[in-house]
Amino acid sequence: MTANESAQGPGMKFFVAVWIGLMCIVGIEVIVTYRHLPARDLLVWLLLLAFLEAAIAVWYFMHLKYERAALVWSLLPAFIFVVFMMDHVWPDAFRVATMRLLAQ
Amino acid sequence: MSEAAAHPPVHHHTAPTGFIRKYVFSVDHKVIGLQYYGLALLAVFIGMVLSWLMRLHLGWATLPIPGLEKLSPAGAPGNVMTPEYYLSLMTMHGTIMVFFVLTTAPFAGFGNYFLPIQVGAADMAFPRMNMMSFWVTFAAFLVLMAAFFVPGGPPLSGWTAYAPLSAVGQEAGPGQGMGQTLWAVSIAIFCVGQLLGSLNFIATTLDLRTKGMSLARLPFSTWAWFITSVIGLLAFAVLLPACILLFLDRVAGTSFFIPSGLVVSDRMMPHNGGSPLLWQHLFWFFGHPEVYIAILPAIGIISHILPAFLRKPLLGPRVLISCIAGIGFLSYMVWGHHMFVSGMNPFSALLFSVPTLVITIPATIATLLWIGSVYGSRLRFTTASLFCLGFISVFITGGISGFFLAQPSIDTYLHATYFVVAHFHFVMAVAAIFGMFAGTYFWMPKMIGRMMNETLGKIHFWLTFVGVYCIFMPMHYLGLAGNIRRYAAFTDDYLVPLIPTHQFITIAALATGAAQLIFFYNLVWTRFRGPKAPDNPWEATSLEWSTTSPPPFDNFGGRQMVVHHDAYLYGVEGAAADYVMQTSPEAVKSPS
Amino acid sequence: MSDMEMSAGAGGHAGVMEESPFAIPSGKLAMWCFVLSDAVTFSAVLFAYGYLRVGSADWSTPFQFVPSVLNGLVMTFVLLTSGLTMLAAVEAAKAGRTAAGTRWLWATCALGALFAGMHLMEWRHMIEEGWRMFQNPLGGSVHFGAAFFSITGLHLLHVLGGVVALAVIALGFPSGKYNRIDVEITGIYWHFVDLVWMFVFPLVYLMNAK
Amino acid sequence: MGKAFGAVLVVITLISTAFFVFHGQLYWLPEDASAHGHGIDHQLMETMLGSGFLFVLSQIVLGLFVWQAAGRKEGWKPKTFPGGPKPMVIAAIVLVGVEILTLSFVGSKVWAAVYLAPASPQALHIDVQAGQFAFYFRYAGADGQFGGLHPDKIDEGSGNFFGLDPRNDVAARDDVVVASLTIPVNRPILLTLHSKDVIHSFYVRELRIHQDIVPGLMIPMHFTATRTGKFEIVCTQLCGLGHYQMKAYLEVLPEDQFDQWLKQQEAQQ
Repeated sequence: MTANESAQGPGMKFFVAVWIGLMCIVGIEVIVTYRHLPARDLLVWLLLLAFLEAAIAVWYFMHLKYERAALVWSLLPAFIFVVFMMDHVWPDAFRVATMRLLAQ
Repeated sequence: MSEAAAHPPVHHHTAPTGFIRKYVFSVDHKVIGLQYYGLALLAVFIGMVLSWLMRLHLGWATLPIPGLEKLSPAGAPGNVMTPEYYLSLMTMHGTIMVFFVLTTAPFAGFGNYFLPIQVGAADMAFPRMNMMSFWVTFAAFLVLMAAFFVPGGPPLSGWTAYAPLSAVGQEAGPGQGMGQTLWAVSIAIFCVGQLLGSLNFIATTLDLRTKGMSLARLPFSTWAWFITSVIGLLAFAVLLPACILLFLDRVAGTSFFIPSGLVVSDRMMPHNGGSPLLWQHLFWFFGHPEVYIAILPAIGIISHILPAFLRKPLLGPRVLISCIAGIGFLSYMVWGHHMFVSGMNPFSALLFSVPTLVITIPATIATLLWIGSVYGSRLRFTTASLFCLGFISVFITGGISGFFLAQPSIDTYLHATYFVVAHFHFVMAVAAIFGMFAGTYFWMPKMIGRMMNETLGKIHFWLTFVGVYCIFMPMHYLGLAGNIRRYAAFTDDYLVPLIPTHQFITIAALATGAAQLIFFYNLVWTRFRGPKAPDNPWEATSLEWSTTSPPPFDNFGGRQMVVHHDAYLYGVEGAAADYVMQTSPEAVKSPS
Repeated sequence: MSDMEMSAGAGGHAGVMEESPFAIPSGKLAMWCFVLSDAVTFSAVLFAYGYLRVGSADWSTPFQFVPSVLNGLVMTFVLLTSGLTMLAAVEAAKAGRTAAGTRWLWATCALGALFAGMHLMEWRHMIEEGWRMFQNPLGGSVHFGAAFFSITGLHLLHVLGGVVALAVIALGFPSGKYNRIDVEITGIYWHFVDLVWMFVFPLVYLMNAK
Repeated sequence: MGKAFGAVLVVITLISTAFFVFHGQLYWLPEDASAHGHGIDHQLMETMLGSGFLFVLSQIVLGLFVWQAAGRKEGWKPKTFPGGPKPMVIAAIVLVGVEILTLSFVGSKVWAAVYLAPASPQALHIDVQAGQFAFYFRYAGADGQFGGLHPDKIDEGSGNFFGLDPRNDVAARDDVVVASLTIPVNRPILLTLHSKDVIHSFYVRELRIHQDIVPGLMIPMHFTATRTGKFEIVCTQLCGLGHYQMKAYLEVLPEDQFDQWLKQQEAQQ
């Protein structure tokens, strides 16, 4: 795939539609926030929406959709892997809460 | 119009003439490579001198070291080193060696010089960015050196700068004031430099390969540098914010790494609710990949050099490359093994120990491939090949002790003892340095156009090889005896009997260090007196040997190289010589 | 290291050079790599924020809908819109409509500056309320200020950098000093800044809404 | 040159190994004094044998091949290793794979026994505070209650190392604070470790216990001493200029002598 193909994107109309979609997701995020869910549920919701939003942005706004699959398969797994590994800090984060030295 | 046409990848800038543009702010990757190499030489010399001072102090704690008072009146009153100054020197030794030697020489130095040549490019993808990456790194070095001369002296919290010792400021001791701040700044700057470098390496490897240089035909060294840059891209990206947060804790009064209610030297700290373990996680998330950033280029370099002297290809080149990549991949899953007894959740310890042990598999495969390649060869014994063999030996020795430290249960006893010091010096420091030496003796003819003195080289090798075993092997025994590292002196009842061993190590260290002076002399002698080097002194096959020594400004004198073969066609049947250059059109069936 | 395995085997024999496995200009590849690395940087900071929040019993959630969340909402709107104008610039540049492309670049630049301005206003407002990196006027965990100012500050730096970059490109684009690929590359960066905000807004603003 | 390398390598290997085999008292772990220690020692021994074998084997084979490679005449036709890379890969995966599997299975058990098993309810609870550059130990006293900690009240001068508040805090009044740890033999001990300033570490070679003391955390650590004696507690986590001097003694006494000792201490408070 070369520039010629990636040059003929879907055109602005489509991007405007995507943009509206993104704004809607942000709207949903705010609505969810004021449902006053417990923090954990809220976090889950917001993260899901944020990742959806980010995915759309990467896919269309950053034109990843119009690049070679090789690029997608190089960047995304690397990032997902790193974030997955970073999650190994949580057990200690909770330790801070449960084993806190009772000092004032 | 195609993208390639829109952005011609080969940079047709003409050779600069002025001294500044030619040798100082040069965009030529070869000059930058030499600059990195020079920086590493300077750094390694400083780091080595520091280790001499440390070893002297460990052997004879009250021994006056002439002139030390000049360097630091407070740190060495009457030329006798104070414990805190010992820690400062140790911290600087670690930081300088890990960042400015082990990362700079095998990766940035040789990588900058040879990666573009080995892929057949005229220069890096982004020459200006390349220049920037060096000067940023150099700035980082200057900032770190400045720590020697600020009040309080250099930081004393080790190269890992564990918070809160590194975060609470000078209450925690001299050097924890200005010195530690400079440390954080220096490392943050260093990260930026390495990120720029990594971007350049990746783009160059993927985009600037000359015709016929498919990824499968890249030399091992190029593969290693490429994989290392990918690791660096993700690892330094974590250290950078970590250093920024540490900096904020120190100057902006935040408490990222500082918990509530600390009383340091009878003063209540204003900080609140931070977590020291958070620093350790951020640091080691970078820190473990960093170990591989140091060692993988060395692995690539010796894998590149060995065939030229074995006169036959290595066993299973694809397997070897997969091993390098596999090690790089695993390096992100194991950082917790530095934190087994750190107060980390004990479940995580089990989780981290398994991939740590698994790393030994690709490492073992690589080692066996090297050993198996030596079998049935008629080895040409040059200094370069000797250092390659030495590398294999120390890599095995250092790797083996990994078996112990990878297990939380055994680490319970061995953690923070000299066993650990022995382990990482063998597998990371000495191995990477051997790779650097091998590269130097192998490539210096190409880099400065003169042959190095083989006799001096061989003397250097023997003294170094035996020397490092005399220094680091006994540290295993000390570790088993429970000898704690990072002690300025040994006053505990059970440590006192071990002091003679430390004195032996000190003597070995001084001798081995002295042997390095032969190397420095050899370099200088070669630069000015060495005999002119032919274009291909080792009868090697890869692209750097298809050009003049040293290569012209655009590497191949305006020629666009075309590659026809794999990188290591040695001992080829029915070929004109016993080897076939990558660029030779001669049609041969590659030996399996 | 999935990247290498993917790209291995790629590369035909056309032209004087091997084709890049991704078939994109080096500049674009480098920007993608930078985006990857910068994404990791932001993740690290956000993880630190989460880590400290999990470990703090007395976390304070001070943001009222008016002004803070609403303000954040408007800022989000501005930034997303700037993303749209950036796309317009890229499209125009690709189609060779230089003048239009330049206009859109300036529009993006302006929106970016507006975002930064609003952000600084908000900072001022919070600082007046007594928020500091080391101080919490509500008496809760001090990490709120630290997390808020460092995360949004890091993002703000990226925005300002982007605004400058956009201005430079917009100045050089008509004269042909920069071509459409440079515009695209700037676009990738700008959208990334946008994308980071898509996490900062929910995690830093909404998660701390009263 | 090559023969020399082969020879030197073998010599180095043999000498290095000799020190591991004939280590004597100096270069080896002290005799284990804890209930869980034998597991660790056993694990260490297993690893020592397995990896020692690999070490000697690989070094000597390398030396041998290099030695052979040196003796060959001009025009020698290189031979490839029989079977090429496959045997290498298989050998590595099988040999090392088996070793690490067994090691991690057995090792995990040992680790779990020390760090994941809960302390026995009868365990004698001792509170430990580390600071630059000393350890202090606290026994609950007659009421079996520890007084609360008040960092702001910490005052080395008046000997209030823990920051106790006996005036307002009844539980704190009979707390026994000492500078060296004394414990009864064969009785489970539960330590709660905390630090007043930076990270320290609690390491007793004979007891095979090692735990960093992280400021802000209260980290439990339990063990049972199986023989009487006087051991050294040392700090293994770089904690500042006095790091190398930071130590305390641990004395393991017979039950009766311990009770006696504790009574004396309580009387002195």
